Amino acid sequence: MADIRSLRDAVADLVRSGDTVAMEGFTHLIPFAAAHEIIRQGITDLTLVRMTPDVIYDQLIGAGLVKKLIFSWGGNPGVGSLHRFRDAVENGWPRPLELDEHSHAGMANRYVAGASRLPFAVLRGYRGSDIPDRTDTVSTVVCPFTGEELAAVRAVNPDVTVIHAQQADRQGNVHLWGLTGVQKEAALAADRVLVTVEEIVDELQPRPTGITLPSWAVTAVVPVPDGAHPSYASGYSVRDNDFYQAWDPISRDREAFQTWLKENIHDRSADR
Amino acid sequence: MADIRSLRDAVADLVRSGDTVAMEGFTHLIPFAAAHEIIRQGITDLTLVRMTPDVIYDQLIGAGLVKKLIFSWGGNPGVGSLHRFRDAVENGWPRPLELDEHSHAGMANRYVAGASRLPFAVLRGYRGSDIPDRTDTVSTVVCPFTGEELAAVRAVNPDVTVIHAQQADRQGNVHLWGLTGVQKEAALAADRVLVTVEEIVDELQPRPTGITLPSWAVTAVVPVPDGAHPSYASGYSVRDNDFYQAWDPISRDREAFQTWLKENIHDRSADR
Amino acid sequence: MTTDWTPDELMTVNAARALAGAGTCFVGIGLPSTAANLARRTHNPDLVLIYESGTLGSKPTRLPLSIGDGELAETADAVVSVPEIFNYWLQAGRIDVGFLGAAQVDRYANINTSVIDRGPDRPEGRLPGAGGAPEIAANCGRVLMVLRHSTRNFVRKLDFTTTVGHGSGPGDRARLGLRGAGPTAVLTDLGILRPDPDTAELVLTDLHPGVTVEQVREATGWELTAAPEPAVTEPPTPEELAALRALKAAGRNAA
Amino acid sequence: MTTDWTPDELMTVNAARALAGAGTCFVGIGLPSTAANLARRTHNPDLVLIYESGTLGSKPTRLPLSIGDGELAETADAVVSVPEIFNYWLQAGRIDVGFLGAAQVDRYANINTSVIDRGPDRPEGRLPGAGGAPEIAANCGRVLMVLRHSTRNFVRKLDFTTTVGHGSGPGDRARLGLRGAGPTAVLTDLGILRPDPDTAELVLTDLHPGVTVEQVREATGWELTAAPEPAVTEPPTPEELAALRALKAAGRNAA
Repeated sequence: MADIRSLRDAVADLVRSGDTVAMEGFTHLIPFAAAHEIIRQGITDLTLVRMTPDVIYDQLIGAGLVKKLIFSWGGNPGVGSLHRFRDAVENGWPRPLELDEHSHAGMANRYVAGASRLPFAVLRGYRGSDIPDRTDTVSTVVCPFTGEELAAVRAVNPDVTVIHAQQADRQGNVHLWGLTGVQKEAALAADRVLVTVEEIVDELQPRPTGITLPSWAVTAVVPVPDGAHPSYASGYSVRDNDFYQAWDPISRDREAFQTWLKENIHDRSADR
Repeated sequence: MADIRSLRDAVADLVRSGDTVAMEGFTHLIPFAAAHEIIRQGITDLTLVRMTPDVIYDQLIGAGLVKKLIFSWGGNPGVGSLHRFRDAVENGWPRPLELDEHSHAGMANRYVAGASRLPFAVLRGYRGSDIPDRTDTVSTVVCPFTGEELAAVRAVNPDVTVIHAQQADRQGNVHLWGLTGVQKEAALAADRVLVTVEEIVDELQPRPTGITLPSWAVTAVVPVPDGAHPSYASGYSVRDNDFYQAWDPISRDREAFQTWLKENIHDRSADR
Repeated sequence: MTTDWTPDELMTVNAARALAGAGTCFVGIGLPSTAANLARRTHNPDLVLIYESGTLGSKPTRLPLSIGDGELAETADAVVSVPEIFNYWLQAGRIDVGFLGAAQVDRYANINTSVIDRGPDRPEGRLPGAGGAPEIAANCGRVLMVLRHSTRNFVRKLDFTTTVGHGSGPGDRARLGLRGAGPTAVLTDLGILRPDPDTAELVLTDLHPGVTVEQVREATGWELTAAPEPAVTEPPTPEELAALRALKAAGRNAA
Repeated sequence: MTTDWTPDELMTVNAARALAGAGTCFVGIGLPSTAANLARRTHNPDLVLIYESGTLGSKPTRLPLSIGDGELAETADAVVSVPEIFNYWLQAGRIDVGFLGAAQVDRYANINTSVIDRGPDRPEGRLPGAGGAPEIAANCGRVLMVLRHSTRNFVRKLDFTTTVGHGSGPGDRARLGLRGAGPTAVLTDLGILRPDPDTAELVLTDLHPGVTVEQVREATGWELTAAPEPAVTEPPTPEELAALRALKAAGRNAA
């Protein structure tokens, strides 16, 4: 059963240095507040998993907490590059970043295999691409019925998955709606599941397109209003596109980034 | 794009003798009216696919239209045996019935592979069971990453899938909710998709737990109020448990069944 | 001995009791569903019921006749697709207890629900088939079984192995790569059988009030071993009986 | 020649026109999304837009900045999970047109969006990566590409093959087991390239008004073949321009 906890305690308990951590949310419901708490607590040597690293991982990478990134598209959506990500890959600053790079279809199926507790998933993918040359998590299998060769991707099973949702009830059942991306799979693939929510409600009202994660499939729930900002929570907020655009000059410059980090993360407490 | 048609025309056009036909609905939303129209039209030599054959396939089998059944649990839920199914298997009456028998997990994954247009799916299943000895659609694959051996099931891709839903709009977009079983997979695995609906509405209002099949993934939509009876359509009707119980004595007896078939199917037109 | 309960009620009450401490239960329809719902109504109100029709956390107020009754969905915490329930929830090993019925069971708690051998001159008798059982027994933390006791059901040799319990004895589950402990109790209308920790063979460990070891042996198709001093199960409490009868009455009225 | 449109507008208008007759389009963010939304606002109002964030039939009233903007979900016919969009819809071959951007493209319309070789003394330059492109190009009925024309983008040899267009020439797609026709047009700010039916090599078939073959050759990193008499694309109509500018303004205002 999920405990309802503070962000500080939940992150300290569930996320550990050296962990493989997935923080999912496809543009929508990205768990920024939890990432900021990881930065404040200096939890490091992380292997991060995410289809679209987005600004959230640019921040963690720039903070020097990440040793490896498993991903499929690393840009600032609608804006351009993730400069902290590029600086780490191209220049090893502030530390070298190992990559395990996939296509979206491959990453989605790695989570599906993880949630299904299968060691791999099968897809029509990667054919003719150079991607498999650079990873040991893409291979092939032969269909035992037709003889056709297909791509196989290795399951991903994070130590902990962090997601943001709109609501939980007091028992820790979680409800999210709108674009729900790959969150169900990412959560069910993990050993521990931390969910930040916009609010705790007395009774969940299932919504169209909504998915419910029952309390017994969640480790901890943390109320964090606006915890997805500058991403958004459908029904609660809109995407702060200005922030995504403002991130470009901040992240281009190491000093500007470090100033931003100090002022906006380290000097702010997680007391919400 | 889905055409909105009469039941008679849609069945005549989409379902052909010799076809592989899936009529899905896990207790809920079973497309009985469409099955009855198949019986009236005498469309025969069918290979029927369904996780739980239920009374709907007992009727088609008893009517002599079925040469093969692909399934995973063939009982009258909550009541007992499917006697027409048993009579066909045990005594070849009114014709022999070839079986391809699976577990639920295997059948569900056969549909998933079919919907994904993959030739097979992988699962942890069938280990130690005698089921694989009697079918050529269960095999094994070895994980290229871990060396673990897993079960593989062959994709099922029906010529036509028939389902019943609560609503469609005038463009042929289909919405169903409540227990949605394996209907999405069964529909997307098929070449042609026939959907009977409780009603045509001006605008679909997505419901919690609901799934939408867009018009361009559907071949024909047919308004058939109560077209799932004696099964049910959540929001429109309740399961006619009395009918399921009454079916037991009807189906036990060949003559009683044939009388039922004449009076309730052949002598009634599909003019709704 | 005069009792005011039936053997079936004894069976169901004891099956419900076997869910003490369970968090989540994958429920087969029929006797398992009755027992699991009774457990929710008595000692385990927080028990999470999972049905293969795709419902997580169903809280029906009456006994469902079928596994897909509307109330299972309407009262559930979540409704998911049938592929999802099997892949993400059952196969992933998230369910504590699988609760199964059976047509034939052997001394290692293997199950046949597929076909019956009716002798050389007659065609095989047809049973419903596997349903969810093979993967429920493979992937739950432990498995409970509930069925009526007779030599027709408790057989020396299965005509067909639909679902593996303990295979041919100790170590077989591990060899086959099956998760969990497998069947830990078989609840019947005469008593309770449990696998011997060393041999994995089902042993009579509990008798229902008024039942003798000899009666159970007569109803079992193999040389049933009994514990040296089988326990006697507690009679149903008035609360248990009242809850069971209310559940069944509500189910009938709804039908 | 005085024009009241920009090269980018020419590119986008022609990219939108390339969706004539298309039923369903898997839309990449950025230029492809602008073009696909313009097509819906002009000649193809019934075009079904599919975004990899999981929306089927999105009808946004303004240009989404990102692929997961809320309006894409709110206006969609259906919202599904990301695994589902890739497995059941894209991989299954249900989508008519895949619409992609690119960082580098070669003469066979193969795409690099992963890394740039910056010479022996410098580390590789990092691009965003594959995203959905490899499977979009593999599984759609046909593929359109839209990108600005320069020798930096149109290269003799890719530094990395992220996504296969026509491989190393005719027959390669079939050999690799790729569905569909692959790239059928590359829309740029200078004109349109299409694969030669015999060689699968991209050929300059259309020039935008006022652009010369020589200009295009100078902006292309290989010896570009031009059709004997390249067509000249129709100038944007006032309606097209108005619709495009309204879309872009609405997108900016919403941001």
